[in-house]
Amino acid sequence: MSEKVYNIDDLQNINVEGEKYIILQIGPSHPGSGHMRLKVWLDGDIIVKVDPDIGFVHRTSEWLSERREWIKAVPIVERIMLPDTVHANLAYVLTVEKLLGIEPPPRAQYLRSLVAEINRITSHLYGIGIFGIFLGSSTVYMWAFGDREPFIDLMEMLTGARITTSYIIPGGVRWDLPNGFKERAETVLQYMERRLKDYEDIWVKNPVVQARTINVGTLKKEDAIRLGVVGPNLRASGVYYDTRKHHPYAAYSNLDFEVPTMKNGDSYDRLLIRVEEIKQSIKLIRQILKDIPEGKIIADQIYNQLNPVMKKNYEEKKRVMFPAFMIHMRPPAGEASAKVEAGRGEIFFYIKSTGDKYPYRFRWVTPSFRNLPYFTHVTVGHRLADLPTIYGSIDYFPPEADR
Amino acid sequence: MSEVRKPRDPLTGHVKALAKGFKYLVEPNRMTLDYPAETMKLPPNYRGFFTVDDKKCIGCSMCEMVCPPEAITMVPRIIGEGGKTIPAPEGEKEVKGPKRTKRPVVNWGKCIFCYFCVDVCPVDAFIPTQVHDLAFEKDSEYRPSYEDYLKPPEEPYKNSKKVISKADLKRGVSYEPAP
Amino acid sequence: MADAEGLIYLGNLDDVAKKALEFLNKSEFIKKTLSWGIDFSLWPVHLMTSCCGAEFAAAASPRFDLERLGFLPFGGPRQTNLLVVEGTTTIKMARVVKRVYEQMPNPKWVIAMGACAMDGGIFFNSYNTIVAREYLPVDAYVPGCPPRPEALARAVLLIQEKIKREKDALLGVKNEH
Amino acid sequence: MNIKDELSKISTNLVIDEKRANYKIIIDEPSKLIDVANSIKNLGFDHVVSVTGVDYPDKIEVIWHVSSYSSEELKGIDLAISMTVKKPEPLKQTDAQGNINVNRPPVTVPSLVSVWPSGIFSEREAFEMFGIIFDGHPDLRYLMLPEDFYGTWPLRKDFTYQKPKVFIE
Repeated sequence: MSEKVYNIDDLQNINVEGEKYIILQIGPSHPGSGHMRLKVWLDGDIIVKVDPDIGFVHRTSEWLSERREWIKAVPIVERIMLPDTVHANLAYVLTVEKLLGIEPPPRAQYLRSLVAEINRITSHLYGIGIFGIFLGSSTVYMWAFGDREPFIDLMEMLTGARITTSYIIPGGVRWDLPNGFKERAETVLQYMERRLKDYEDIWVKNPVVQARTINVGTLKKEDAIRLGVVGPNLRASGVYYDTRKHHPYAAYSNLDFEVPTMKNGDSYDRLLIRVEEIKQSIKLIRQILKDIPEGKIIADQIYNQLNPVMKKNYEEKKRVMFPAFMIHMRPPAGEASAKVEAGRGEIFFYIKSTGDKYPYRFRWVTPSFRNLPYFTHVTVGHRLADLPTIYGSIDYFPPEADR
Repeated sequence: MSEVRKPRDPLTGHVKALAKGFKYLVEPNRMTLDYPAETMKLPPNYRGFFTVDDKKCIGCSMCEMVCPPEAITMVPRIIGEGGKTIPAPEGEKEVKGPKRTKRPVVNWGKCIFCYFCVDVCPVDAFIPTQVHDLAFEKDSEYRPSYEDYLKPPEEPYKNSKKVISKADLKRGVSYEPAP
Repeated sequence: MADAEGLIYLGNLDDVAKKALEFLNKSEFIKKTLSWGIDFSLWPVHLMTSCCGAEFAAAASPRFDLERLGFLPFGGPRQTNLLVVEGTTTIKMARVVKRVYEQMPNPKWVIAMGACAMDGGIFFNSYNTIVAREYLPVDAYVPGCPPRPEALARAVLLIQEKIKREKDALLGVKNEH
Repeated sequence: MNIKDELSKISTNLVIDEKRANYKIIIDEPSKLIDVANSIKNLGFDHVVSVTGVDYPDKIEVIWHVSSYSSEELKGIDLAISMTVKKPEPLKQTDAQGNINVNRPPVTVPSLVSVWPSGIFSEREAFEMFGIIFDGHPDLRYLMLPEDFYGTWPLRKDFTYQKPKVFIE
């Protein structure tokens, strides 16, 4: 920690003009920085100020979605949040369903939760693997990315794509559970539970990791609330808030799960909370596969519009095809907002419709964007060598923040 | 939950980590797919390259309308006198005079494999395949003409061993020969 | 003495080097060895331009393990010879990509990975994106959004074939015939 | 605590959409904004989720979505604070080549960063996308777009774009 005390609270007012600080530009071509640039002011090797320069992956998703038919925004929001595709898809569809006034049937709700939880595990493993790279441990990267594959295989079996699933549509989902899914999922879950014990020895409780992460990048509870950070990072700071509990969507109101919280809010806690959430997701997947009700996977309003060829396909292959309604969807005028807990935190959608074939205003906020204060506030006072630790521990995904 | 956070003392911590590493050195869980020598046969609903059934298609343009990246363009297809764009398929020989209709062509340089077009087709005319590993050397190659598009996509490594992936309790993913 | 002065090009080392290079370049053995060496050491620069980087990472992970093909992501552009444009490049990013490409030593290759890098994909009409072909000479295109890691492996194999095919051009001096 | 009563005490312009669980406070006078925001904060809404604008032909609506982490009762509620400002007339200029350049002036609203520091990046984004100048924002700069986009305000409805001709020097 630095000898000089820097006032974290009004960081933006720090005058760096006249002082003799080293200015270091990290990124965007840098193995650690991903697709963003960090402008760091250094006093010796103590970080005085960090100015994140984002926007290298700003792909104008809001602008594009306001100029396309409603259904075409589903792939767009997925591509923005690549490790959390299902959640982005779900959040958008929930908002559109609120505008349309459609309620999906219970089986579809459970399927949505199922895919979301599988996706959450892959997302956390992705985060843990990248954190490993940041700390210089390629073993963990190899482990986490390898263990992501059985779950991606499950997603592929159910939805037909590795990552960009486009699985959830207004009114329901596109495919039903295939044969043999439950047995395969059980095998994968048992495998993951066994591996999590190995992770503990080689990574989570490794003294090197503990030495590099404990008391690094601490964000206290009141600061976390004030800065409005989201997701596992918020819960690592001790705030009990999870959108699945407080804004229940899909099947989460019928499911029994815990929301793990930590106390200290440092990098080590942010690592632990991801491991704990993987355990909770494993529990949830078991529960969903046990409780999943029989029935339709698409709302009646959509089902009735299918033509005979599509209905035959639905009965034989359990595959929902799109009626012409999907292209010409015009939700009634009004505004709606929805929140979904993705792997990295809370997605917020606000959509305004004027009853036209395009959304009038399409606004969404992604978790990584709301975690930006970590760079400006938490890094201050640490040594430069701690910056990768903090960056890796908040699981920041730049394309998601830039939208 | 805070009982998880108990710093381990360095000696046992290092020993345990090294022991675990040694365990995986002796008994590795290998999940590598030896790619060009063995290729994966993907599940039947996998969204790979696709082609269209010329006889089933009615030229309604629904796929063009739903395509999010606007990768599908409808090209004219003329049968009969004058038009030579497409040779008339069998069973349509009795057509007199030019018969104009439209057919979809996909630009692989824009396609995102969401299969909205396949699902919106009212006559289910698209033929999905599980071909997933194509790459092109020139930018003209991935914009096929309608005649080229009608041919089903060719797998690059036809003679390789076909495997399917399987969940494995010990290794996570294992492979077995495709049926 | 006078004869010797005629034989040795004193003070004209550039000429000697050029002649030696031309001699080496004509030798079939050298060319084969060189292309064989390069095609199994295609090191991509560790530059993520967009979300296809997630599948790029999966391609380097144990399941697909492109290190088998000599594909090892590396940090500094000076040590690499392959640039993978992973998905969309925004205008802000393209300037960086171009600079990184210029820093890489010759010979170098470019893979345009994903629909966005090929013809724009789903972001084709955005005001802030640009396709790879407009600012870089692309050697292989990989369709998909994102492409499967196998498809990236296929592109690497394509580039290996290309290196073997165009082994004459590897030393930077073209052969006359 | 009855949230509806508490909110209607703060402002009379409270719109509630029961079906979609939307709460929206409409502010008619810019001078009241900070006072209302402070009383909302004292109620327990402690962070900003999103700051954005909605562009209409003659006006811009600025919306702050706020929510709560600390109060157990308010965790499930999203509150929108909306303020509408009139857009100034766009200035048309004809340059030497005869091209008509439309200069679209920005609008000004008070900033709420002093109340909710969590809105600092969102307000910068709203500034570059809509041309909303947040009066009192400590660091109002471009966030995502390159500086040469200045003055175009991409998310306004009259934004037209041309692919840049000269791209890399």
